[in-house]
Amino acid sequence: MSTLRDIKIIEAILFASGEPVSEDDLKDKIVKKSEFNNYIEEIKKHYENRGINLLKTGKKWSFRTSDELSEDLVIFKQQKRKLSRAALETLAIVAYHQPVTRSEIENIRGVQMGRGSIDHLMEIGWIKPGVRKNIPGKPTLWSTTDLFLEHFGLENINNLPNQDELKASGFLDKRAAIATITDLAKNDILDSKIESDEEEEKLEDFIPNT
Amino acid sequence: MSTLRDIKIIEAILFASGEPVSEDDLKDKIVKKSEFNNYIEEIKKHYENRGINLLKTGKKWSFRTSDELSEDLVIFKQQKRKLSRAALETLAIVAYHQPVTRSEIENIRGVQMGRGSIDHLMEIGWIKPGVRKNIPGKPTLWSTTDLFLEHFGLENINNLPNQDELKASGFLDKRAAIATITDLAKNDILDSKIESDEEEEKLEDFIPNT
Amino acid sequence: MIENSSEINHEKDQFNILLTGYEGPIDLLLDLAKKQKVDLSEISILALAEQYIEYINNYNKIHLEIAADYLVMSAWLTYLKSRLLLPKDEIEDEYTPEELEEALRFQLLRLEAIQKTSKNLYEKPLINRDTFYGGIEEGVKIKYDITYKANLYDILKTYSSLLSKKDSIQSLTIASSELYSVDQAIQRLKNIFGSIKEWTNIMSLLPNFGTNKIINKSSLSSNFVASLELAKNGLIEVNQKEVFGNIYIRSKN
Repeated sequence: MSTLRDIKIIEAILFASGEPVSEDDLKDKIVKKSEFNNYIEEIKKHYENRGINLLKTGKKWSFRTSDELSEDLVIFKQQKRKLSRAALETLAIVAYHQPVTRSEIENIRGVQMGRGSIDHLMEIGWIKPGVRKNIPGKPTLWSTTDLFLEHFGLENINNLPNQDELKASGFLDKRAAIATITDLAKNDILDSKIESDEEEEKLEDFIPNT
Repeated sequence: MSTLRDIKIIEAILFASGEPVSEDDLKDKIVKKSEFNNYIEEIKKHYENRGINLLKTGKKWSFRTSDELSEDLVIFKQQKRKLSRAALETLAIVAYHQPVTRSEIENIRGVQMGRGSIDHLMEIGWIKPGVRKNIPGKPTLWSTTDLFLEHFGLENINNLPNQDELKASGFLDKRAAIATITDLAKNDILDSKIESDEEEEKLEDFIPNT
Repeated sequence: MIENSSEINHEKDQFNILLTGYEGPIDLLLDLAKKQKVDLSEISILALAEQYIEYINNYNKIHLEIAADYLVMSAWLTYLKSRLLLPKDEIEDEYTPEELEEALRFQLLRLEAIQKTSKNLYEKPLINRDTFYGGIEEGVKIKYDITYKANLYDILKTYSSLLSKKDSIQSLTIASSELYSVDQAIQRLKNIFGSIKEWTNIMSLLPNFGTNKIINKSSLSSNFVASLELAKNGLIEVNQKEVFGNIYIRSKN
């Protein structure tokens, strides 16, 4: 059986470009653009059970090696900095709760953010700043990028693992459960102590030490 | 029909390595080495009539795009080049301070600069000249373009994190001790100007009464 | 004394090591809770609060900067505990003890869910770790389209380093120009001491810089040093009657 030329062209382009190609760019190269989805289905099926799979991430298509082979392909593995637990939790919160502010992330994690999580995730290119939230201070809302989808092999942001579960249990709620209460406690109990200590230290700097 | 794991491994390795792979190396990775020739036959057949074909050159195997497509297979690849540090600095300043003149950029960077950076950024299409500033010499005011927003994934130029957010996100490193102390001093002077009454009272505490 | 301080350090380190395993107080609570029972929704909040408070109280000398969050939680749990133990109608407050308990339970369950999920997410086939792009370009005509590699991270990082560079330069300028130097004080005193025949409080001789604390303080210390210098050279006399008392100077002639 002979394969349609358009299908071959899509295959060849995806294969040769070695990175995800947008739907629009692919359609540009074929004759029957209206048949695009059928072509893609055909290719997907042809590679379903092979060493290479066709995958959609965001609005782009790519061939990538089948993930069940990962152990046999360690030879290609690139040395990567390991993500810290803090960064990993931050990434998960941004992915599931997006768009989300930094203080909302802190509320969910129950701890002030360590330096480095947000800028590290941005350096990898997995999160980005978006619009600002319309509350006092207009804080930046963070969300994930297309590169995040691409790297994790997700078709779109609604394909995250456990998403329905989390939603059903109410855990996608960003409300500050005990933070509001601890904020009260903090203001009453500790802030006065810690901050006044700090204040005193600052003043020390200006008293001549003779 | 499920494909044998060994076949998948050969496929994936040929795909991921991006260059022809020797028979010996391929055999190394599979379990049933004696079946190698049969596996190769199977793969060859699977790709016979597709956009990609399996090919032997010397003692090496590789996938390549089908010969019959070569006519219309022009692929646009993006070659990535690094932006110079000067251009990056200039771009960052235009993004944050726009509209801004060249000499204002030089002030912030602390160096004189040639036309190079600005011309280059304009060529890429990330900055554009706007109206002229109404000061002697009527210098051009530079600002970023829509292409800039698009390329950097911003919806709006106001979405760039502000200074506090840069600090909180880990971009701005903790300043050196000496800077902190003089910063405190600076704040102190500012404070005393604004809230001079209150400050004066405190001042008494540290300068012996006459 | 030395022994003592090393002991404190040791304790401090120990506490910090124990805490660095945790990503904050909720994470610590979660760990304690898991040890108590498998099903978090049935956990005894009172028992958990007691465990946490005990855990934190075991360490007296702690590094405030690291432990602030933990101490706040400890204070909050102490409060919760007292609310749970006291008769209900005795305290009027915004929240009932049950609400507080429920809030803490929700916080724990939510963080647990996020932690599990973050693991699941990271176990997904990740590009260049579990799955790879590839392909061979031979036989394809490739036209290169030059793009520049800068991304938003580069811009923010570059801008941040410009800011800090600028900051440090500014503060250096201010530091050097705003202080009153000993040389300046000596010059000034030399110009005026001839007219100071009577014992005069040095405070009344200081130049007035208004409310600028820094200059005033630097001026006070510079003038004091300058007066000692001039006294050493036999030009003036300096007199102070009591410790921390006023300092008087007069011309020696």
